[in-house]
Amino acid sequence: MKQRNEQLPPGIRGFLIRMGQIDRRWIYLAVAVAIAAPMLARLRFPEVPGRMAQATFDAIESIPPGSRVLIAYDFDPASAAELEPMANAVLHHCASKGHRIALMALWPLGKQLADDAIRDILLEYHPEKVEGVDYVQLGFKTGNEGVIKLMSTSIAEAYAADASGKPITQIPLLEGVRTIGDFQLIASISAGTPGAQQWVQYGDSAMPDAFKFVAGTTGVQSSQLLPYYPKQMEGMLIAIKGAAEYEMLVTEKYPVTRSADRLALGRERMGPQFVAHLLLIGLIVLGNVSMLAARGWKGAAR
Amino acid sequence: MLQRTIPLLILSASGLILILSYFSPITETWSEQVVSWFNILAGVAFVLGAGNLLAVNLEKISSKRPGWAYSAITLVSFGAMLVVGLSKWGAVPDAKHPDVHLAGSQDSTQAGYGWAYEYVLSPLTATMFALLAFYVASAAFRAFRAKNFEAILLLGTAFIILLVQIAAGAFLTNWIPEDSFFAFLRAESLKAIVTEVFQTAGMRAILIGIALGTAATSLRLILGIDRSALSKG
Amino acid sequence: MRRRSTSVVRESVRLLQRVGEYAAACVPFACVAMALFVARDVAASPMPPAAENLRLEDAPDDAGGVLVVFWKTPDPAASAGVVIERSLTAAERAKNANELWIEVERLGRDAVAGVDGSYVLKGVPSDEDTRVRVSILGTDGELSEFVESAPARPEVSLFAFKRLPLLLTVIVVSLSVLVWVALARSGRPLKIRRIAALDAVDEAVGRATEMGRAVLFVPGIQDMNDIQTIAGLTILGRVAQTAAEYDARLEVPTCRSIVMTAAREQVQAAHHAAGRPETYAEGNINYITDEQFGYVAYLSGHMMREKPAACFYMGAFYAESLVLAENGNSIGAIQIAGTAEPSQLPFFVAACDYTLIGEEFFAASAYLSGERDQLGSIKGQDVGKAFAIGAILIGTALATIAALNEGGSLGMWAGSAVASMRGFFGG
Amino acid sequence: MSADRAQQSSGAPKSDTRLWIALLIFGAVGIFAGKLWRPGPLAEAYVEVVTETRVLAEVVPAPTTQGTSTDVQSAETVAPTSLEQENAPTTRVWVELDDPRFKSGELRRVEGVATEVWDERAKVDPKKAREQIAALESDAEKLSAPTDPTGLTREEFEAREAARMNALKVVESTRIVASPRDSIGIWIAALLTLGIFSFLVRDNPFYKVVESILIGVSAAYWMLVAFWSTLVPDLFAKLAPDLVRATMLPGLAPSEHPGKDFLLALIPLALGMMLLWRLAPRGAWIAVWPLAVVIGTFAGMRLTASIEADFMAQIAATMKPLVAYTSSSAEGAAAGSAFDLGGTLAGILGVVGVITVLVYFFFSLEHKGVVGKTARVGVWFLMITFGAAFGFTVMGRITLLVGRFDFLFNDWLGLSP
Repeated sequence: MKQRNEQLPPGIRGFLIRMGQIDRRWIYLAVAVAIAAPMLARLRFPEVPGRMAQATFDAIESIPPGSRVLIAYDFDPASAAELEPMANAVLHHCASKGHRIALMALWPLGKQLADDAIRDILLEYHPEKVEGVDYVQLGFKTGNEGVIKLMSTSIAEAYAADASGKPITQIPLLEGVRTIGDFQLIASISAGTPGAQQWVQYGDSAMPDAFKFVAGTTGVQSSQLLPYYPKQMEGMLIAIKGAAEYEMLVTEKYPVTRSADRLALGRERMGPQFVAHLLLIGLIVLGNVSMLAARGWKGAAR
Repeated sequence: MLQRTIPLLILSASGLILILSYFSPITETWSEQVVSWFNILAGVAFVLGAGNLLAVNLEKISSKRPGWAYSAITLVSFGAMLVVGLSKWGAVPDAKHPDVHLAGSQDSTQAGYGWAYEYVLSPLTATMFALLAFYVASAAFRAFRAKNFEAILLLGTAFIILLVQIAAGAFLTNWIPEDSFFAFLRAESLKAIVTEVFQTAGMRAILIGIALGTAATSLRLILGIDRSALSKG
Repeated sequence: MRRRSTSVVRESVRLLQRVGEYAAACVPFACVAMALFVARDVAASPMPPAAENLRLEDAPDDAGGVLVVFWKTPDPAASAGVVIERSLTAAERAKNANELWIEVERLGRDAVAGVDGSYVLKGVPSDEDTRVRVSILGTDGELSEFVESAPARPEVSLFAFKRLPLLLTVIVVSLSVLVWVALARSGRPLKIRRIAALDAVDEAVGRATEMGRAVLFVPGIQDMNDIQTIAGLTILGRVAQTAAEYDARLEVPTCRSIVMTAAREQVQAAHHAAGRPETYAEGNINYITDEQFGYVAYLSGHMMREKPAACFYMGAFYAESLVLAENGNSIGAIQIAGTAEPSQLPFFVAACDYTLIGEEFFAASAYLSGERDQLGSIKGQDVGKAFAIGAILIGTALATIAALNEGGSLGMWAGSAVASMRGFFGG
Repeated sequence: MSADRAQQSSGAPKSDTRLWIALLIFGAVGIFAGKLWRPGPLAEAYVEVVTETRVLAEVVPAPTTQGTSTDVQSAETVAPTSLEQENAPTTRVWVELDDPRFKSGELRRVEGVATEVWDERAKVDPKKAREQIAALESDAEKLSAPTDPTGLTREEFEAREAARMNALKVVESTRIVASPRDSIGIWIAALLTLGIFSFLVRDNPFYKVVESILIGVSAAYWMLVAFWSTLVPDLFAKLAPDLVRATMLPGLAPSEHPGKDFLLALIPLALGMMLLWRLAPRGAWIAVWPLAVVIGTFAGMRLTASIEADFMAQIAATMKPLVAYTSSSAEGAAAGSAFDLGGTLAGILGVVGVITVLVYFFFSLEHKGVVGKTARVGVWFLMITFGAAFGFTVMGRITLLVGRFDFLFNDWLGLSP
């Protein structure tokens, strides 16, 4: 701020140099506007489904209707903004395809989110689904990756009953299900540890070759999980972009007639992403142009 | 002796026991036991933390140092939350044992604790976390300047990833045919190359280094080579 | 009479002959009928072939109580499952004298999908014999005959042989550290390259002293169960010693109660070591809150108000890394960060003046101490890295040979060699 | 306070302050203009209220034990008092008032114990709540009109009337109501959110208040979490199971080895007490002992864990062939495969990356000559790794801010249509 008062060359060069030393609060303001404006204007940009999103879609699509699918809500409200859209889309996709869905959570608050999803997504779009037959909520279990280990030898040891206290032996959906290997697909929507990485590490041994595993992750975590694709992981949805792409694939094949905005969350949240990314790119360019201008000026002055 | 040697001996012994226990099936689960003990210890240690919090803030208030009013706010909110949570004020009774008040659940906003979590703690922490969106922008603006080749690599990669993460990347590169030699320049492939080749390699080496560093630090402590942690001069 | 008798005899014989003839005529029909009957019976209920090669063995590398049942399913296509029963224990027999066997598990199709099947039997008493018997369930629900195993007892293993490679590696790494510590003690010259971030520690503390401002040390947000926190605190010891010598004010807000206790011990020890125990002020080391963002909110505000001249971030950091680094930057502090949290390194690298990356962070406390033993241990770390590079080079070379000469004898040998190497390292 | 103000005014020139205040006013005006454009209540919150009633019942001893339902099985057995030691323990359960087992004689009400009645409130999405309230109102209106008796027999009419009354009862007992305490909560949350954001402009009293609240509430919060989820079930329940069962955890299952549990729980308790000894006037040095135990055990644990999980596993993962072939057919790579340039390059780069970065981490060798050049390549790899990680993280951070704006715009201001 103090440097601003020193003598600067006139014209564009001076302006550029001054821009390079701009008070950071103007940047904050620009970020706020870049995010708030597209939200208020409800800007949406078309998405091109990427390889990962397509692979995830295909994994769920390729197993026959009536297959058993386990969706693990391994996140909490703090990362819900990033992960909830993909969790919603996965749930809707599985239900539309006619899979039988078991929901569970390795994070304590994940159970609440799964409950919300059952109410707002599953029963909203598929009111005909019956608890115990088409879906079951197993709830949260303490023990982190230990739960996965237990479930890979015996689900009954980890979950004696579902979230409402009904013994799992009395749940038609889980008839004949002994280990996680008896599910045709597991999807972990994960925000960290325990999450997708632990599912791969501890669940893999119990999974037969025909078994599929897909994950939805936060952007931060994605680079640690990439090595698992495509061998141990069929597909992966990375951050809100993955959610938006996948959402598009799902709603294209299985459109919904009411409350459609719940399955457009990902794309809606990509609007601010788009503008904010452009802003960041612009800032990097501006910073470098300004630096070059300053360097040239100092060089000339010398 | 009591103050200097014994703690070091305790440290070495417990470290060696834990290392060896991992190799025998009988003692394998000791580490889990230790973790659970640690959690209890951390719970007991809260007495120290709370005591310190009270001491610091009460001192500020009683000596009327600048900003003492804020200390009072901290103490009031601390005390209120503690009382509400310990007494399970407004908790929903447990359906199987409605007569045992402290068995109730206080997670919903009906209970004081749940309300404070939902409307005070959760928005505050989420907003603090969200400040990162601003800081990321200012850090990118300030730090990503092409001062040398290393900096160019850093900002170049970030630039590419920022671009391919939004639809703009696909629009810019979709004209490159998928089967041509330059197909690797398509947004998708660029991202894959950066993450699967460079990032994986870099992360692997970092992880190997961290593992060695962890092992060496542990050894230094267990073998008493580094005694700074426990010995007073 | 005789005639009569003969006629009776003759009649009888003739009758018999007639019967015989009929019978003979019936044989083929009967055969066909029987064949049909048998065929129908077979077609309707093919009793599945019984399990073969039933073995009951102790599970290796465990603390006892576990047996493994192995069997072969002769015809996986015609099998839908398997029933496993075990003999009752003595205690159970005493309670219920009528039963001999108890069903433990009825496995589904997956268990007999291949020829080889296995099942882990848990909670087996180790002081008496246990038998199992196995029956294959046919596709129509028919059970095969039960096959009974030989008795077995679970054994307790004292050593997990599957962890032998790990033990060897731990020994190699430990030995390389120990040998170098011994060499260092014997007076062998030790050369360690400069680590820029560490050279800056003195400079940063010095500058804070000159400016009359505080030094802020943040030991991460994890508790003492994270080795990064412990490493951070040993660095705190060195920083505190420098600060004590320069008489600079050092502030250590902590996120955990136990870390606060440990930090106080550490700083007090540093003041003793610097010969100025009287300048130690416990009040500068405080517990703030366990909440990550509550702690960050405090630090942000505190930094803005107090404007420390030097900020150290040493320990386990998560999302708060950039909040701290940006706030520190905006107040113009010298910032030195060190963490082994890979996901946060980019932010420290981008926004701090110096960053100790991963392993450097762990080497830092040893480097700063300047003691020969500790420098020796850094050399030991290098031996470990050389070991890693060697293993990677050999493994990659073998894998490449295997890929280039696929099917050839050299390739086969290389392939199996790299496979056993991967097996050793647990890949 | 005065010292604070002095710092503020020295921190930034006056003109700046005016500019930011103007911007804030502009923003507030903008928001309220938006509110005029999309009118509706602010900070709307609704809850569905369900009234629960429970009575204490006793299980009537049945001739066979198999007929008991799961609910009864899961209930704990009340231990007999010393006076009735010889008698079989009675199983008592809290059940709903209209539990069918009262009629079938399986359960018997325990006299002299008061009925427990309470409300459970579950939050409902405001948009949905408004729809539901409207639907319920129209249902109630429809049902309030008596059945038209023309063309009906007396029995038919009575049956329909009874059904109508029942339906009306259900409609009337479904309570979706506006919840002021949640509305106030949303207002408070919004103000606190703005308080944190205000720090971006500069440190100010508003932020200081919010920061103080956050520190106080969160410190207490984590202490409560430790108390209820660690100390109670893992320490108190082991030391005094009967007391804990009677007061805090009625569902606590009896331990198989109460004696062993008790002794094992004494260890962390003893360590904790030693740690707390710091506060005692004498012998504060004893607090170092539990620290030694903690540092020692975790150093030992992390040593094996890190070598196994990171050191060995990462080495194994790097052992890959440098050449790659594209296998065109599934059955054999040897026959129908072609040299894959991209894959080969990726393989070579991967190994080169790992080794060069490891060389960078060498502390014995000065970064000069060949080592220096190799280490420099390692730094390049590190920079690309960090740049990529930075780029990937941006998305998540922006999503977080979107989440907060979403709260402000929709939950608080009700700007969503």
